Amino acid sequence: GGDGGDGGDGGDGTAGDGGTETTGDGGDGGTGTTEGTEEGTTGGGSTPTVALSVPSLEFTFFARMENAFNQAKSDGMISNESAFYDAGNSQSQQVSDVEAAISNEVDFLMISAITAEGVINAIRQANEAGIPVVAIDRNVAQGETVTYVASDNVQLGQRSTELCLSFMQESGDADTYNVVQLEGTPGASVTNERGEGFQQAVDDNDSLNRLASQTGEFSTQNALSVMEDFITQYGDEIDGVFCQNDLMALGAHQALNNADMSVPVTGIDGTEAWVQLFADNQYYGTIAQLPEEMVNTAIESGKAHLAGESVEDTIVIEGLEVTQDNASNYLSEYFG
Amino acid sequence: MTQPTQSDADHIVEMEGITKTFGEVVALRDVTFELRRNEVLALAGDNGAGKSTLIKCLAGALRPDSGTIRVDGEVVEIRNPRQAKELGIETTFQDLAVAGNLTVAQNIFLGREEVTGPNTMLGVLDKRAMRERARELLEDLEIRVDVDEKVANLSGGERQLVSISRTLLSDPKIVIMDEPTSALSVEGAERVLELISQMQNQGISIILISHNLDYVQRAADRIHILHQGHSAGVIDGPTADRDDIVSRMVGGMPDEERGERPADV
Amino acid sequence: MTQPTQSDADHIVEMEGITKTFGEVVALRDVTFELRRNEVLALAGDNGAGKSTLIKCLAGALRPDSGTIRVDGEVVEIRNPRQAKELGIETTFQDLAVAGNLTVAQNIFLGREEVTGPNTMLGVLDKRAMRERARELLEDLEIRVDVDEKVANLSGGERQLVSISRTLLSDPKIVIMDEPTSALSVEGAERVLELISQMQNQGISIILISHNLDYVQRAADRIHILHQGHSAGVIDGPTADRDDIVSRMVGGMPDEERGERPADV
Amino acid sequence: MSQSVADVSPFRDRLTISAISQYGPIIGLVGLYVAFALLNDRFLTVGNQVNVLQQVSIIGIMAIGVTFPILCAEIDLSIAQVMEVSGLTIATLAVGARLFEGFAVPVPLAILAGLALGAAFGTVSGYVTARFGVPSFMTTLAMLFLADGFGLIVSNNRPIIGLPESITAIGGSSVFGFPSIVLVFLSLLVVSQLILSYTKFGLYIYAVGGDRTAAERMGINVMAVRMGTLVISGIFAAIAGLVTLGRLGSAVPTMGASLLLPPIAAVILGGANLFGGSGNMVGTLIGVLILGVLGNGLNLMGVDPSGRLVAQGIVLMLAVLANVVGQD
Amino acid sequence: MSQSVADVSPFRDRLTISAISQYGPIIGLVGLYVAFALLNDRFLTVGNQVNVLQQVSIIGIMAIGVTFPILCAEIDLSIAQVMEVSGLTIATLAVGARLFEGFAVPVPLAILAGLALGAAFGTVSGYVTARFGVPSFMTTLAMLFLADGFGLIVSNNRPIIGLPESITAIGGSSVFGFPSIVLVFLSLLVVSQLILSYTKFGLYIYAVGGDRTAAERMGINVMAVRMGTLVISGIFAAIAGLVTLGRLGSAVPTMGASLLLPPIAAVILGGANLFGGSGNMVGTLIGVLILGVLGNGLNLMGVDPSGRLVAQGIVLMLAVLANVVGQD
Ligand SMILES: Nc1ncnc2c1ncn2[C@@H]1O[C@H](COP(=O)(O)OP(=O)(O)OP(=O)(O)O)[C@@H](O)[C@H]1O
Ligand SMILES: Nc1ncnc2c1ncn2[C@@H]1O[C@H](COP(=O)(O)OP(=O)(O)OP(=O)(O)O)[C@@H](O)[C@H]1O
Ligand SMILES: [Mg+2]
Ligand SMILES: [Mg+2]
Repeated sequence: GGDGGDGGDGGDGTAGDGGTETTGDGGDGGTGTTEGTEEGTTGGGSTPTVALSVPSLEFTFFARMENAFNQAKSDGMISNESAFYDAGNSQSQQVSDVEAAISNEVDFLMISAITAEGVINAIRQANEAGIPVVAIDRNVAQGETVTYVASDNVQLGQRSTELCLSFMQESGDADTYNVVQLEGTPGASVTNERGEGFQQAVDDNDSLNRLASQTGEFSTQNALSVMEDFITQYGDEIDGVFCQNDLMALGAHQALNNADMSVPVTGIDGTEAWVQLFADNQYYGTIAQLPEEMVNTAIESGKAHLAGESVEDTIVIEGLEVTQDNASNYLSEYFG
Repeated sequence: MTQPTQSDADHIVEMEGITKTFGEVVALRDVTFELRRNEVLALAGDNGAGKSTLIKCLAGALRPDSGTIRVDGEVVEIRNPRQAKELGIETTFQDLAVAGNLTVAQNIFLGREEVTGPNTMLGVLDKRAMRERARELLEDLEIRVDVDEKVANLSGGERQLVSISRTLLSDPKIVIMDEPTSALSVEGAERVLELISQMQNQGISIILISHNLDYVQRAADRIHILHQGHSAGVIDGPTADRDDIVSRMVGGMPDEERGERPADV
Repeated sequence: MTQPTQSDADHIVEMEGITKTFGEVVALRDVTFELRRNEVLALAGDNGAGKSTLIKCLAGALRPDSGTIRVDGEVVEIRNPRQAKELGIETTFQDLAVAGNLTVAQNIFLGREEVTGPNTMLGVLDKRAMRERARELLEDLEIRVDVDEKVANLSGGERQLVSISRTLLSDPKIVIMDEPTSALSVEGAERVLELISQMQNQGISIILISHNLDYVQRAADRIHILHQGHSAGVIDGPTADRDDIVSRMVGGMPDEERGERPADV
Repeated sequence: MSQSVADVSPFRDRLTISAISQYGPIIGLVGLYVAFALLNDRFLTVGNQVNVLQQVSIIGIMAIGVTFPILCAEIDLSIAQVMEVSGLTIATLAVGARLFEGFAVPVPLAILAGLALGAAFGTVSGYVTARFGVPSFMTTLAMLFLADGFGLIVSNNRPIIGLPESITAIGGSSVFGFPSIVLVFLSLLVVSQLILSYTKFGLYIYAVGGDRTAAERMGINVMAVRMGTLVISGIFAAIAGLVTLGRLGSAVPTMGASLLLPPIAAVILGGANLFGGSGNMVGTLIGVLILGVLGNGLNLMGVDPSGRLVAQGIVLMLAVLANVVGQD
Repeated sequence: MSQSVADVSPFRDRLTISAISQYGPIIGLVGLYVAFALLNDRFLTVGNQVNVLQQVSIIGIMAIGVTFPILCAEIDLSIAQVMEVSGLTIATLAVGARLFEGFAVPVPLAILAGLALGAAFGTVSGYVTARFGVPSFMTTLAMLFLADGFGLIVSNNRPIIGLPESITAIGGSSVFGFPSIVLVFLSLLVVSQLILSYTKFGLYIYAVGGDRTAAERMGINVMAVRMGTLVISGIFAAIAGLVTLGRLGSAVPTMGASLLLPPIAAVILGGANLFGGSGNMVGTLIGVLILGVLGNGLNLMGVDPSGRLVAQGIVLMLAVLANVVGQD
């Protein structure tokens, strides 16, 4: 049973727990921040031309990557010809995007794959063309990469679930806490990994009981409807809600609100709108991903590689736990 | 019903007790209709009398609510036009069944294409041969249309001629023509009447529906008249009195005949 | 062309030098056609002669490649059937323009519904009134169909009658009828001929296309004959020699008339 | 089609048009109700039924809108993105955020702008379709891309929260304990059915949808009708965007995701002909409910995602079969 | 429709059918080529053109498949999910993983099973449609759900890697330096066009699509034709799934995502009538290329996502307009 795919790659890193505030850039990663100049990269000049391919800008996460990418461009970290690609959630579009980058002869390619396996051939092509590849956020299953810069989705799922558990414990004493899960798009690797993290948390904590789990397809609206149905079916049995992303947490919140229920809800990603909601709810939280740092770290790793330095195989960007306490800090830090 | 089956030999088609309703509209009520072997039988009647409905039941385009159909003495169920064709029944429908998006040649051969190789759904069409034959056929009939023209682009009469020419290609036992001359010029209609008598000479039995009583009287051996979904009797063609036809069309079966089976069946 | 404009008063419609081609098919070549005020003008010709194409140009369903159209002496461009209607031209098309998915009453009133309140697109239909009037109208014409029946469910003749009855509701100056009797029974056709003469009495000018020369001769004041897209002359209706009509339909303009304008224009 | 019903006056022909489709689809719906009522005790509770209505309202409003073009033998593929961009525009304008940073306008104006935007998309695709004969499939596909792009630009691709109460109340409040979004949905449904049944425009939609050439020849302004239906569906999509703001309590740039197929499916499920000329709003309501009840029931039963998909496939097939058999 | 062309024999009527659509759509494509060639120097390179072909191949194969039902006035909404489930089935069977843990079968058998599965979905929707008159929109929508669910079950929601070379070679190798996937696409295109142009079945598709009742009355087995087109589109979707394995180098449970609209759009863009009866494979090829070139060109130019969407909308609108104007 070759369950080769699902994110096992990133699972190891798991350095210190992320309750800290992680100001500044790229603090936690493995490699040092080689800020200095790069000697003679290809393409003429110290600023390489790079490409960043992401699955879909429909997710704010990747939009933030785009912003960081553009910021890097205007900061002169990468050349102005550097290109950003949005695959619009289409597997084959992403392969096409990579091919476009290859024909543009970029100095290195950063890619956040829709699925680790979907880009195997594209990566192989890049390898054949001698273009280094840095995987961001989602790894690739096969092919040469310089490094893999990412949060660990299994860990994010587990931490968010456990954050939810701690909220539940704070809000009331009980032997067991019933949690419902809103899953992402079926079959997507993030869904699998975060779900795995959720399951680990349930397995690790005897007091945690999985009441129900249904797909909300990462969409606020579907999450809202599913949550309404959970409320109809389980009502007060629900002690907490774990959402595989924050957009679904928005929907879950809305459903609970409409039903005049107040239970802990946690998400993943650190979406601005969700964090803004924390202001008046101490039992809401999220594990924020830090795409800006991923992009910056990835660029640095790529440049380091071009400069002939060795780069670690995996760089885990720790997720940042955001709750009511640090919400406003977080917002001003990343959404200014 | 008292009639023994001995008459079968004379009748190539016998439809008995045909009733067909659409919702609450009764289009046909207990109609009995018989077509003799090798005759031209005209079916006449006012608009909405049920003529087209009756022949559609025989052509497989409609299924009667009740009644039996015998072809060549055997009871048959005609579920669709393909089955009718298998029984040797070829029909020209009033609302012409032609495929407007196909060419004249394609329409003429549709459903019985000439193929090279095995005649399956994936048989390879012998287009050249079909075009040739279609062209000859149209020339024979003095129909001046391009075989490669799309039928949707033809004039009303031309379309009707194409539809009629379809009947010539198969080798039918029974031909039904529902208003074949309605859109034709005088010459066009003449040619169709000739065609009908040619077909009769070849041994084909023919049902002709027409509102043109001149044509009906010229072509038909007998005339079956429908009135508001009921049979209004069968009379001899050439010798028929025109007033008799019209009065049956307008008023139905004359009282004296009512209740008895038409004498000449 | 040498004719001065004084004749305008007599002609409600003048079409001059009308040419219409479809790809390489020339349907009309330089046809000149004149309709006198309050006359019934028949348009005759073999199948595919161009009759329908010609009247479609006048009815706004087709636009000629070249030529001018004058209505009431004024040059007009008729871009679509709505403009024709605004000019007072009401048409019954050969391939009946009826909406099969609507009811008889809806079809009769389509495009000129009775509304309560302001007559805009969002005007509220006065369905009861329309149904009533439709029912009366059909009774007047002795058309036995249910006003609430969908037109797709009617028999061929019934559908044609519905289409014809549409002309009665508007208040047209010019009525064009393309084969209005083709699917009608003898009685149905009689009623339509009566209708035509009634309309003439009301001062309407009428163009009638028909393949039935009896009807044409009975109804028409003059007969304009087309032959393969060319004009084959205009002759008087009632007094016309039937052989003359047919020979023009088959052979075109007699040689002696060629080159000159028909004498009686 | 009975002669005897012919005199039952005003309501009569709504019944005629419906007769074909309406009493069919309802069999599938009733079957679903019976099945879920037997399988789950909470399904038939008032609360859950109100929930279902609430859950289908957005799709429902879009389905009503797209019923117009479908009846007219057109299609509108842009509804999901137009819904999104209109909602985002209303939100950003009202809050004065993102593209309109610092340009907050009064709520009514923001709403008007959003609806006008929806209408504008419909106008463009409608005009190109009606005037140049480009299939609406293509013109509205182009609008899909355009609206999607504008949505990204307007929202800067981030959710907008903190919407004024006066906006969220439209789709997110209760009126006598009944969700306002459902009231909006049902009122639009009634108004639309009235338009179809009782106005010239409604009649013309059927005429054009049934046979465009015949309608043209009978003197109907076919261009106006075709364009009109696409404008209406644009406006309804915008309204759906507006009420979504209330339902979600925020404006999310992905709120239109996967909202194209369900509304159109609801219309067809409701017995409308994809090729135009027949169908009505009552059918659309039934179609919307079938989809909604199916999803809700399976959620309540806690079927896992793959089982849920399989069940949806099978039940949908049975429901449409029941509908067709029911019509015979 | 000229009389003079009438004698040019065998190829003649392919030209007739095409004439309407083919020379139209090509204007939009040529326009795109000219524009991108002027805007970007890498666009017209051989490498990039091969890339474009490679990029459109999967959508292209699905588009060819769905052209059959569309010509026949049917639609197939299940192609993306059928593509997915077939690909996943082939992969899991060949590797012997997930649902088929320990039941690895030889590659040819796995492929056969995948294609048979695609055909089976088409057969079910086709049968229900042709036999009971349920619109194919609904039956294939049901198949969409079913196939999606089966895909999750077969793959256990997880990607499958380590596919045997003999499978990935079909869509992922080079033949004389030319990508095999493109060869598969073009061969299928040619075969399909030949079927349409030269077989009875092809002719019957047009006849049924143009006027189903007339075709029935002329004695065509309408049921078989309608069903046949849906079976074909199922098989083509399965083939697309097969070559996707080679293109991606793995089988991914979400590989069909957002692959429904593009193939259908390509068919319509290629001049086929959504309502049946006209269109052809050459048109579909042009439609596929328009979509592919548009995406590729904008990618090369590095337009940002919102600008890209807006550009796609505008260019698409211009392309379809050009096509229609070109036809006049
Ligand atoms: N599908 C249908 N639904 C409802 N009524 C129908 C349908 N088909 C036919 N009818 C009705 O049945 C009656 C008989 O119709 P039919 O077409 O057989 O008449 P017909 O004798 O052929 O008339 P015509 O000479 O006008 O062609 C008509 O009153 C017609 O309205
Ligand atoms: N849209 C079209 N495309 C190509 N050819 C056409 C088109 N419409 C008409 N034609 C051709 O133009 C010629 C004249 O057609 P038209 O319909 O005017 O004939 P008609 O005199 O009305 O004949 P009929 O008595 O049969 O109705 C015919 O040869 C016809 O094939
Ligand atoms: Mg009839
Ligand atoms: Mg004509």
